Amino acid sequence: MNYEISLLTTMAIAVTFALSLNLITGFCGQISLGHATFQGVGAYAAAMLGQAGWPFLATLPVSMILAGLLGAIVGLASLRVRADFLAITTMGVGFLFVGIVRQQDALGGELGISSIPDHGLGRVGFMVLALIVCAAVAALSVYIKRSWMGRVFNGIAEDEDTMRVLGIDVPRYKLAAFAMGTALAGLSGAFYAYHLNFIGAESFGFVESITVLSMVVFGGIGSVPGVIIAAALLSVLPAWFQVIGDYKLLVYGGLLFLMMRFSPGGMTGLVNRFARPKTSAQGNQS
Amino acid sequence: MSKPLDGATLLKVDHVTVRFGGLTAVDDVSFEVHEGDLLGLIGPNGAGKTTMMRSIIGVVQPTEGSVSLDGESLNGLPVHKRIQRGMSLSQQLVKPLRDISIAENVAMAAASDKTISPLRALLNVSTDKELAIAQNELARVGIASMAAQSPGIQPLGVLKRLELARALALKPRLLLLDEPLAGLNSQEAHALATTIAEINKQGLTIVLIEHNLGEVMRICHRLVVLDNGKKIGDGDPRTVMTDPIVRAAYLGGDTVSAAVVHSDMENQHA
Amino acid sequence: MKSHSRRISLVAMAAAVMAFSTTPTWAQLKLGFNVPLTGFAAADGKSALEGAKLAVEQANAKGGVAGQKIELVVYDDQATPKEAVPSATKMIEKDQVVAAVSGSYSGSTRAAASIFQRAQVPYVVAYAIHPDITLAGDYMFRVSAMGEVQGRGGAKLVQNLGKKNVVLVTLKNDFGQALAAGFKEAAPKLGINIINEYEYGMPDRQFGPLVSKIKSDNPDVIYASGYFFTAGPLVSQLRAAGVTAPIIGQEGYDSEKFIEIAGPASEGTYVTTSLDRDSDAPATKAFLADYRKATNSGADMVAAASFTATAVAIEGLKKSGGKGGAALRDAIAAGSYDMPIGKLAFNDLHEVKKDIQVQIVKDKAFRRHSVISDPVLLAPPSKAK
Amino acid sequence: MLAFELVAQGLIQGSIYALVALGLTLVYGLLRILHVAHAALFTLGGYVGVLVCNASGSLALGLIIAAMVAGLGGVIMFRLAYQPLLRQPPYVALIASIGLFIASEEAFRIIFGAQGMSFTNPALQQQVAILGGLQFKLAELLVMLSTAVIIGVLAWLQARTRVGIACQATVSDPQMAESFGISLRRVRDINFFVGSALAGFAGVWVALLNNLVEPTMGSVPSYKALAIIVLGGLGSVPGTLAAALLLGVIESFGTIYLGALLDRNAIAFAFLIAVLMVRPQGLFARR
Repeated sequence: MNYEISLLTTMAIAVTFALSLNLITGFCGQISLGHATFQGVGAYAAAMLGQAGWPFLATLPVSMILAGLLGAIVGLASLRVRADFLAITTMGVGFLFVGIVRQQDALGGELGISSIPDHGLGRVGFMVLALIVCAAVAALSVYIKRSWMGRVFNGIAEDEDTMRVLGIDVPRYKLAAFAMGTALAGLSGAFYAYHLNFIGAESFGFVESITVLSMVVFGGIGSVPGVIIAAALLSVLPAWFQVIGDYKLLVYGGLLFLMMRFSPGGMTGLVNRFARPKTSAQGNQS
Repeated sequence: MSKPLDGATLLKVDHVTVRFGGLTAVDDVSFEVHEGDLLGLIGPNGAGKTTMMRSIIGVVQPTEGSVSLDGESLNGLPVHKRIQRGMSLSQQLVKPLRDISIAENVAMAAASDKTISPLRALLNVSTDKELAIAQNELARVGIASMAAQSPGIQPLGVLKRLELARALALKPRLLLLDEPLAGLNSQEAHALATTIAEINKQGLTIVLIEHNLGEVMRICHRLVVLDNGKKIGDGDPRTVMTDPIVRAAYLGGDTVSAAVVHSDMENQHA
Repeated sequence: MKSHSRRISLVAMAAAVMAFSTTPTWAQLKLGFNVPLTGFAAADGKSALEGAKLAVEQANAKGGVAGQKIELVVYDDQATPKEAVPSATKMIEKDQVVAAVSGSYSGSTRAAASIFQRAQVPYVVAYAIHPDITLAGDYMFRVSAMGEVQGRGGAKLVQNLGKKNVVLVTLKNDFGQALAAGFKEAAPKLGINIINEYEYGMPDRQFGPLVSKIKSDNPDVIYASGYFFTAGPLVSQLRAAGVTAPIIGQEGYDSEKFIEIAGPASEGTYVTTSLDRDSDAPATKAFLADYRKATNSGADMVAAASFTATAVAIEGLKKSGGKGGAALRDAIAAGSYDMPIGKLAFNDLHEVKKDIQVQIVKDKAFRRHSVISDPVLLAPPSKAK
Repeated sequence: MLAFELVAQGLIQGSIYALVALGLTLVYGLLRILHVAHAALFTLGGYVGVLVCNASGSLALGLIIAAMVAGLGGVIMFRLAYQPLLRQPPYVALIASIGLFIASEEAFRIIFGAQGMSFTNPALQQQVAILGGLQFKLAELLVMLSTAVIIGVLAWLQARTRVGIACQATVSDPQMAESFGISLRRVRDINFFVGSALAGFAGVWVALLNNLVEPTMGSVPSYKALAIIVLGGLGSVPGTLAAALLLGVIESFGTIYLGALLDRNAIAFAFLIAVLMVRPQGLFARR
C-alpha cells in the first residue's frame, strides 16, 4: 500500500505546485520559467528548520513567507523588464538559485541535504495533510478567480494598458500574484522536502520549472480543474508506465509540442471545443 | 452653443514642453479647463494633440512645465493614480476586454473602489452593484440592449460607445476623449457627438480631441488649437476659426470656411 | 574502431528491450536494479546495465539460486533523487524484490538507501561513493572504495611518483568533492603541497580559462576528478595548451571512451581505479573476456563494479537459500568474494578494504602501472570510528 | 600573460556563443519567437559533422554538410512547428519549442547511442603559438576566424543585397514589407535556414574542440543563447555579436576569480539580470 500512498502524496504536492504557478501565469498572464526556484526556497527552509529542531507544521508558514518574499522581489524586478524578457529573466533567476545554492556549504552544497527529520505524522497522516493543503489551494484558486482580484488578473493578462487606463494599479496586482504564487510554491516545497527527505540544488532546476509550466499549459492555462487533472496525471505518469519511463523524456517533449501545436488551450481548450461545437466568439485563443 | 457660467479651474496645463530626443512635440503650451467646459483640442496632423493628451493622462512625463488637477500637480504620478484622482480617458483605438461581456467591461471600471488594492479586490466577490451602474452607463450612451453580448462581434460605433460608457463608469470629474468620432460615418459621428454634448450638459467637464471640425464647432464651448506643438488659438469656436493664423495652419482657408459655413447653417436649425 | 559504437547502441537497444521482455514465468527471485538510462548519466548507466545483466546471466546459466532463476528488475532513475525514490518504493512494494543493486550515482543512491533500509531489503551499491550511503544502516553494502579513500590513494600515488606541487581540478559533484576531501586530508601527511584548487560543473566541456590558469601555476602534477565526458576534453585541452605535467584521474576516467575522446593526449594519464586490465587474477581475466564476448566492447570500471555488486548479492542469496531480509544481510556481510575488482571482504560498516589499482594509458589502452595497498591509509571508515 | 590568455579563451568561447545566438536573433527579430529548439540543430550539426568527417575524412565537407542539414532542419521546424502558431500568444510557441528540444535530446540518445561519438582522427589539433607565447589548437583559431568571416559576409549580405534588405525590411515592418511585394514566407525560410546553418556549423566546431558530440550537448547553449540575445537587444545582429563575445570573456575571468561564488552558467545569468535592471531594453539595443 505504501507505494500508492507515496504516489498520492507526490500527486498532491505536484498539484499544489502547479496551482501556485497557475496563479501567476494562468490568472495574471506573467510567464515564469523559474518557478521551481520558489519551491526550492520552501524546501530548503523547511529542511534547515527541521534539522534545527522545528516541528514540521511550524516550518510551513516560514517556508511560505520566505518564498513569497523572494517572489515579491523577483516580481519587482520583473516590472522593470519588457514582457518577452520576463520569461528569460525568471529563467535566469532559476539558474542563479541553483548556481548559488550548490556553492553554499551551509545548504549542503553539491551534496544537498539528506538527513531531513521525520515529520512525525506517519505516511498516511502526511498524505492526508498534503491532500488537504492541495484542496485548500484549489479552493483558494477558485475563489480568487471569482473575486474582483481574479477579474483584474484576467484583464491584466489580456491587456495591461487598458487596465491602467481603467485606474488599476497594475504593478501592485502583478506583485500580489507573484507573492501569492511563490508563497504557495514554497509551501509545496516544504512538503516535497519532507516527502522525499533528500533535496539537492538540482532538484529545483530548469527542467523542474519547465515540467510545472507544462502541467499548467497542458491543463489549460488559467483553468483550475484543467491544471489539477494535468498536474495529477503528469506527476505520476512516468512512475506508472515503466516503458514510458525509459522513453519518458521523448514522450514528454513530444506531448508538450503536440498539445501546443494542436490545442494551445490545453485540455480545457479541447474540452471546450468538443463540448460546445459552435465556436464562441473568443474561440480558444484567449 | 452658449457657454455655461465660468466654473472654477479644473485642469491647468502650465507651460508644458515635451521633447523626444531632439524633437519637440509640445512647445510651451498653457491653457485651462473650467468646471463644466466642453473644450475642443484641435490642430492639423502632427500638431502635438496626442502628445498633449498623453502628458495630461500620464503616459508621457512633460520635459518642462506641469499639469495640475484641482490645483494639485500631477507631475510624476503614474496613469492609474491620475485616473483615481478623477480623470478618465476614452482611447482612440478601442480596446474592449474581449474575454468578458460589454456589461462586465463597464462593471470593471465601475468597481474602482473595490479594485483600488489587490487585498480589497480579493475580499470582494459580488458584482451586482457594478452591473447596475454598468446598465445605467450603457443606457446613457444608448447601447444598453447589447449589455450581455461579447464585444468581439460588435461594429465600431458600438465599441466607441462602450469605450465612452466605460470611461463614465469611473465617475470622473474630467473626461478626455481621444478622437471618439474617428472611423464613424457622418450619421454615427453626429449621433455620438450629440450624446457627448448631452453628457457634458449633465455636468461633466470634457476635453475632446477630434478632427471632425463640423461636430467640434457644433458642440464645443471653447477651442484650443495646436500647430507644430505650439498653441496658436484659444477661445470660443467662432473667433478662433476666423483667426488667419489658424486658417493658415489648416493649409489655406477653404477647408475651414466650409466647416464654419456648415456649422452656421446647423445653428439656425438647433 | 568507429562503427562499433553504432553497434553498441543497437545491442544496447536490443538488450534493454530483452531485459523487459524476458520475464520467465517461473522466476520468483527478483533482484532490483536502479540505473540511469536517460539523462546526463546515460552513458555510465548503459555500462552498469551490461555488467549487472552479465552477472545475472552467468548465475542463471549455473542454475540460478535454490532452483529458481533470478530476474533483474531494472528501473531508470536518471541519476536523480526525484526518480530514485518512486523506483525504490515500487521495487519493494510492487515487485517485492528480495534484494537490490545500485548501478547509479550518489545522489539517487542516497535517496534510495534510506527506503531500502526502512524496508529491510539488502542494497548492494556498485560505484556510488558518498559516505552517507552506508551510514543509512546495516542493510547497505558498498563494493567500491569510498571517495575519501580513493582521494587518499591519489595522494599516495603523487608521493610514489616523487612529485611535490599539485593543482587540484575538482568536478563539482559529490564524487569530485569526496575525492578532493580525501586528497587534501592525506596530502600534508605525505609532504605534498597543493598550489591551487579549481572547480568545474558537470556540463562543462570547454576548459580554456582553467587550462590557462593551470599553465601559469606550472604544477608538477595535476589531480583532476571527472567522468570520461569531462576528463577527455580537459586532458586534450591541457596537452594542447602545452601543459606537460602528468595528470592523475580516478574511476570516472576508466572507460575506453576517455581514450577515444582525448586521443593521443591521453597517453601517460594515470588512473586510480579498481579494474586492472593486465590483472592475472582469474576472476578479472574471465570477466574481461566474458564482457567483450557479450557486448563486443571493452569493459570499464562501472561495468566491473555493477557486475561485482550483482554477483555479491547473488552469492549472498545462494548462502541464504533465496531468503531476503536479515538472513540475506548477514550472509552477504559474512562472505568473502573473489571479484573482477579484487578480493572483497566487508567491515562492520559494510565497506570494503581493498587495494587501489593504478592504470596508465599506454598506446591507446589502460595498462597496469602499480598497486597501492597501504592498509592504514586506505582503511575505509568503520562503525568503531 | 594570463590575462591575455583568458581574454583569448573568452573570445573563442564567445565566437561559438555568437554563432549559436546569431541564428536565434535572426529568428527572434523576425517572428518574436523564443526558439529554444534552435540548440537541437546545434547538436544535429555536431552529429552530422562527425559522421560525415569520419566517413569522408574531410572536416570541410563535414562542416558544409552539417550546416546544410541543420539549415534544412531549421526550415522544416519552422514550417511544421512555428508557422501555424504565429497568431497564438508568445508562450505557446515557446513551450512548443521547449517540448521539441526535450524530445530531440532523447531522439539523439536513442539514434546515436548514449555514449556520444568522436572523430576517428580529429583534424586541426596541431598547436600554434601566436603573439609570442599564446598557444592554441589550430581549431581554436579557426573558430574565431570563421566566425569573423561569416559575420562579415552576413553583415555585407544584409546591407548590400536585395535579399538582405528584404530581410531587414521584414524585421522592422512585416506588413509594409509585404506591401512592397516581399514574400514573407521566403524571407522567413531564408532566415531560418541561415540561422540554423550557423548553429549546425558551430556544433561541428564544438564537437571538434571537445572531440565529443553527445545527446545533451545542446542544453547549455540553448539557454545561454537566450540570455545573449536578450543582452544584445533582441533582434539586433551587431548587439548579439558584441554580447556573445563580452559574455565569453566575462565567463572566462569569472570561472577563475568568481568560481567559489557562482558556477559558470550562473555567471551568465547574474550578468544578464544585472544588465536588465539597469537597461531593460538590453545592453546594445538602441531604444
